[in-house]
Amino acid sequence: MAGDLKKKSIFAKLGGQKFIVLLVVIVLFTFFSIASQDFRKYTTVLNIFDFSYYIVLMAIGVTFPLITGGVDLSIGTGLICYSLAGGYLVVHLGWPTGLGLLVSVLFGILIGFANGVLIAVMGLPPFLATLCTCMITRGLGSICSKGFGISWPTTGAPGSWFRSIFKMQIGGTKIPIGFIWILIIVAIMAFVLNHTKIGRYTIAIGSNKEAAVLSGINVKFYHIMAYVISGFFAGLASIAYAAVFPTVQPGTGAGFELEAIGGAIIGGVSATGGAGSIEGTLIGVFVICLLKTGLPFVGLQANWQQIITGLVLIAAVLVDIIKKRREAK
Amino acid sequence: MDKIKQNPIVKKLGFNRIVLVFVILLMYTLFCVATGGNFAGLPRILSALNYAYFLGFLSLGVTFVIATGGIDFSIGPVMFCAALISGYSLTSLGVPMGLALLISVFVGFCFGLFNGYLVAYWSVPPFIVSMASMNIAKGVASVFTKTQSVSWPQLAAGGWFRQLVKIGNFPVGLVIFVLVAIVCALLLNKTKPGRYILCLGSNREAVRLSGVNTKKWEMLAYVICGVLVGIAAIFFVGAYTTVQPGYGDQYNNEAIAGCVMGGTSMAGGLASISGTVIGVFIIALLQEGILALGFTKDYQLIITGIIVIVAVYADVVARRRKN
Amino acid sequence: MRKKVLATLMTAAMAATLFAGCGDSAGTDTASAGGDTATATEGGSTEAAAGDYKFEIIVKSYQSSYWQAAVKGIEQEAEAKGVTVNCTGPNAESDIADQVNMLNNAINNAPNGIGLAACDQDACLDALQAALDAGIPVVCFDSGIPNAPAGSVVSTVATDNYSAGATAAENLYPALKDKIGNGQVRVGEVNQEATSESIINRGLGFIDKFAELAKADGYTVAVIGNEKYVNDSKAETVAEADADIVIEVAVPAQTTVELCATEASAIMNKSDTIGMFGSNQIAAEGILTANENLGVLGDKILAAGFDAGSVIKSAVSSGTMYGAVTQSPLVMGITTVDVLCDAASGKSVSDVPTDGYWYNADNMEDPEIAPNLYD
Amino acid sequence: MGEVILTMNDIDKSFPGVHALDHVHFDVNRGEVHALMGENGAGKSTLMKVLTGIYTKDSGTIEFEGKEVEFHNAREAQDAGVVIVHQELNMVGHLTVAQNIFIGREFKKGFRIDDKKMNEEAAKLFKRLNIDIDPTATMSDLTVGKQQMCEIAKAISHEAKVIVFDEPSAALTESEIAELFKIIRDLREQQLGIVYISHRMDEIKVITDRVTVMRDGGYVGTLITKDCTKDDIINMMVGRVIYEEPKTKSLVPDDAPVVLKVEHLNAGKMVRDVSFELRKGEILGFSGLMGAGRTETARAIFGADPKESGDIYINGKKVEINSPEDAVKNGIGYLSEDRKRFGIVVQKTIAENSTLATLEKYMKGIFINKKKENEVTQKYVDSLATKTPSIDQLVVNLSGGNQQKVVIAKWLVRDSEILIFDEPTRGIDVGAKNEIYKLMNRLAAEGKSIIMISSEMTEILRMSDRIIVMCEGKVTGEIGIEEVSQEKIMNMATREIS
Repeated sequence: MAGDLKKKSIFAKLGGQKFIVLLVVIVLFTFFSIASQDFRKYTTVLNIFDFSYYIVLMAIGVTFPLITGGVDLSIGTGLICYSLAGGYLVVHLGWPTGLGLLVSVLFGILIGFANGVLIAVMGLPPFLATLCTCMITRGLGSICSKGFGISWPTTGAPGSWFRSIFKMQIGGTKIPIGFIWILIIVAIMAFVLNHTKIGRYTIAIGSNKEAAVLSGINVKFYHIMAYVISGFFAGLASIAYAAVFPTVQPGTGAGFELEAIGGAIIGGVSATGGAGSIEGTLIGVFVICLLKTGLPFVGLQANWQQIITGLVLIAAVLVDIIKKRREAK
Repeated sequence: MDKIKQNPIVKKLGFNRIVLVFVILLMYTLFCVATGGNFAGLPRILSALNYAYFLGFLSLGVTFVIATGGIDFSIGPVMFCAALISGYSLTSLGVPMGLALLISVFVGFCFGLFNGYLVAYWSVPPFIVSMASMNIAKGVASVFTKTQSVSWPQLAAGGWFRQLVKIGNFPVGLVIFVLVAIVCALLLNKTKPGRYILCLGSNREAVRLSGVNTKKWEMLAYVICGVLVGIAAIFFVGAYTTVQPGYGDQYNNEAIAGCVMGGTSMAGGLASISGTVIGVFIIALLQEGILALGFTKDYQLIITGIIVIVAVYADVVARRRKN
Repeated sequence: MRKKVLATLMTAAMAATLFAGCGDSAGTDTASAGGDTATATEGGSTEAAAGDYKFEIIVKSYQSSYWQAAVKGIEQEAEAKGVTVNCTGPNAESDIADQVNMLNNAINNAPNGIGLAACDQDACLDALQAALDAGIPVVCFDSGIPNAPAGSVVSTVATDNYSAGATAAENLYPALKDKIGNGQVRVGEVNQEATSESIINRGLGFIDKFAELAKADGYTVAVIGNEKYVNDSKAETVAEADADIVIEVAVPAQTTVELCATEASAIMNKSDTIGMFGSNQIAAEGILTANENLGVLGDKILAAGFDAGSVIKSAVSSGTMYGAVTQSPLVMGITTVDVLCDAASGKSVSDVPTDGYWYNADNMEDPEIAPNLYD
Repeated sequence: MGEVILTMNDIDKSFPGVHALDHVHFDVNRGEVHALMGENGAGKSTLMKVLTGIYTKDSGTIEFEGKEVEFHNAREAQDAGVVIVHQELNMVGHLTVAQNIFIGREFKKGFRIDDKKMNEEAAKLFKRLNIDIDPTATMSDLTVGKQQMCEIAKAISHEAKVIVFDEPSAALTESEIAELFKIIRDLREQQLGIVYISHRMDEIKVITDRVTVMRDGGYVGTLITKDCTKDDIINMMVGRVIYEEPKTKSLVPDDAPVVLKVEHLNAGKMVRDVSFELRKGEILGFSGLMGAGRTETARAIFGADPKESGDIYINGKKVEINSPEDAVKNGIGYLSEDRKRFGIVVQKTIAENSTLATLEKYMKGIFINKKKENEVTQKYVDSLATKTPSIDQLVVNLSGGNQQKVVIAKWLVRDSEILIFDEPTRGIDVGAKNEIYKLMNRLAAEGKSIIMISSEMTEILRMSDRIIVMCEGKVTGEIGIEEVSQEKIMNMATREIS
């Protein structure tokens, strides 16, 4: 009996949905490379990486609330809000860059904590609570910067060292070291998810909250932690955003969270909670980023990208649902 | 307090709704005092109503969806999509006005059908369907209009549909809105679809095991929502003329807020159309008042967010006490 | 049940205290404390001395530093003239409905005049009629409203965007001339949207002028990409395959810098691209963002921008960006207030065109240019 | 038998509308297995939940190892050494067996959870308990019985001084029960205090030292097991309640036609080749262990879950049932085991619930005919003697028995000929139980045909005309009421299927 259970299909061994999605990424990349000669360039890869950092970071963070069976919709407008707040201090009040970045991250953690309290302690439905903080951060961002767009110090200007966190120029070539950081962060967070209490209890809450309570786990604390992680990563993402783009505009950011959540779900995070992986999320986000960067190369206007992203998301969830229905039989 | 609540008249009208109406009056008085009397007067009210119409139809629509225990935050973008496709047909493809209005409702209907089908027949979680159809609505609208904004014609230039909003200073829109709200209330409380929608929101499995085709009725809730969103689009352009592709999400939150504030439970099963109507008026008044006090929209977003949190928390606490 | 009611009451009380609190503190965007409410109830009282004037100014948004400079000009001049101005604006240039509400609100505040930079030229028409009925003069700045009810807009203070766009083409074309003629070349244009009059005109001005100059040299031109621009362009075009020069117009799905950057990089990655034009601050910054990785600007591709701001300025001075057109938002702001004062005191006013200046690394320090290069 | 380790004195607990525990006394000694018995709803589980801090008591004291204690949550109780094996499985399906066993007290190496050590420890634990389960298997892949064994292993792995088993055997096969008893005896040797909650009289006699009986939330008395007979215990449990006379023979006429015939029904793992017949006016009992596939069979017949193959005949005519809608059209009604989840719409009124399956009959044009709806609701409230102040009462405010009557009314309004009662008296107080029994007999006498799924042996033995026993998704036996005995049923229910 015990022996039977060890027999997993080759498919499952390779990582299940993650594996398919990885194939999708490869297929997409190959397709774009064949379809457009301009796509096959080192600079394109650089671009894909550059534009993916903030989404990947948000997605890694939001994976935790998603696994608890919740969601965090406040990360998109939150990212802009944190970046505006930190940037305002640096640009207009002359704070050192490092301190500004720290404020961005702390702001993220604070909002994440607020989300956690609203959901875990006060019992609000996650998407509604975070919808409210989404509105609130959108307003706060504009107020922080007095409504003005903020240009963090540009490359070369004093205090612009943070821009080279994600991209270093060695000789004439630019090295996307940000991707190395991302890989390290993915490794760390995968470890956190699979081998630490925080991760273990995040899964337990999403899979069977009642059982977690009865096992004597401080469910409220770990539930809050899931949102704090999400907020923390939104804070990190705000740094990545500021480092890649010249200007942060208030009133934007709505929609970023959808790319992050979409990426996580495409990467195999169960839409109903309990299951998911950080590696999967990373791969899932790359599906979205590839589409976003690649479609203009094959002559499709930007608007098609939105339609295709929407359809891909539905397809990913349907595959999951159909698979589950088959298994149930 | 309990005594007041037991009063038959109060019971009939609903205690919460009475409180909410008082909140509106209180807010109005506060705004009038804070702006030195500047707030009183017809123009402000008309301006607030402009905002209340389209938001109201969105809220009415999403009330049906929330009653099933679901959620739809594609309503804003879908409203824009409906206004863009119909508006583009009108201004660039030469479709007559009447047909354009129908197209708007039809676009809403299609998205409702799409959302409802995926939620009801494929059990795709509503928030994912919302996310997807939000993207699709934005994309379809910009593909259709070639990424241009669309301005609907003025009254003088053949835009007779504007008379649906107001004739002179008479708020026709208010009459239509109230009539539609009454139809919605009857639909929700007095007919079979409404009964099933409310019951399945409360306990889907129990209703299904009573031999009711829950999928059909759940989908219907999304379709009703879609149609109302299509109508909302007409009132949006009636008041604000121009829509731009790629946007609309900012109205989701306010529409859902209006609905929740009015006492519709996010857990499903409990919904109040009159509550939604009052909730919408509170939001419209709030946005007008914040402007009149010289503040930016940002403060309105924050206050609305906080109010929704408080309203939902009150609902959560009330339910906890019941169980 | 009682708790629910209590919570509802709390909500009301909380909202009330918030307003009360707000009442004390000056609004973030109010230039001078708006303590004294205008006494005029119907229209602007023409007898009032300049010091008593109260104007409502509505900008498109605060997102780019262009508007920051304009607001600075307005506030400076208001202080100098001793008038009260109240500046507001929606969160983003796309929040058309919010701006209409703000305009209605401004009319209801019965100021002596309204300064308006309209996000959309059609959406404000009703409100302008209301302003006319209330006898409040409206001065449009930055963007005009061509179909405004007669008499409502007393003056338009704006750059001729079409010719400003053309200016960019006039300066960019000669620099690219050497590269044209040896097979097909591509010139990209990034417009943040296809909605507002000013952006559309800039884009079209550039396309038309560029095509005109090319034609004068005997080259054929094709315009591809966003259909709005392709269809509205007056340039004589040929099929894409036959053209010497392809002008490709890209419009992102939303007016955000990262989407502008994605669009820009797709064009700049093409091997035959020789020139780029970004028709406002966000689009120009998008081009610069894309170049962070591509590193093609200044050498393989020459780019022209629009507006200033620290990012574009440093790119122009370093030669990364070939040059840019700046308007003079500061002057525009000052002029707007002047015109408003004149209009409020009953003087007759007319349209005031403001200038667009071409600037590059060489002339940035010129006394004529430097004041218009805001951060 | 050692000294007293745990005493619960004068425990009182009320829920809205229910006096769940009425000044109950209970104690356990070291090295003792103490049975806690009572009918469903007698308050056994509630008492244990009060003990482990899941519920807060209204009054009374708990003394543990000579000191007064009050646990605020399961963790505190665990840490003190009081552990409960819950009746409902409380497993995190997405985690592995070992991860589940050590959840909340993982072995750690720095920040890292030491899964390797947890697997080893779990393997050791299983070896000691002589259970064959792979610690690295994912929990949701195991059978219900195996999951139950994990739950037990988890409880034992705590440094427990008192272990509460809440109906541990409900899902276990005979050999698993034997293993369980061995484990329990071991624990008793180690001087632990053990509380054993069960329905099965035989088990009580075999494994326990003392028996405490509860009834209607009150304490009835405590007996020494070896000094008392089964009947003593039953009398204490049943008390004042006079049940319907147990059936001694089938009341179905010999010529009664077959109304429902199921042939070779297959649906998932839990329904394998099920065939049976139901005759007019018959009460057909379905017996078996927890997880034997009875509910699944009922749901498959009713169209609530998809079925793979099999034919259903109603009154001799083959019917297609693919959804509850089809089933209801064919005159089948289903009363679920989980009333709150599947039976009633709690936040709605009695009237709204009563007409849920028949709304189209109560329409006037497009509007619901409220008057007609109220009339029919009132009719069934009267005839079923549902206790309620008015028919506009929300169902959530009714007691369990009256809620059940509302569900029955729903099907009677529909005029269903075939009724499936799945655990009809679960969570219903003893008095109301008898009313439900009476009602079922009345319905059968009126010619309705009833399938009754029940885990309560007494219920099966008293009510059925004929009994079908299931095990692991298969029908393993069919007995008439005349020749039935508890042993026979248990034999069939625990038959190992190879």
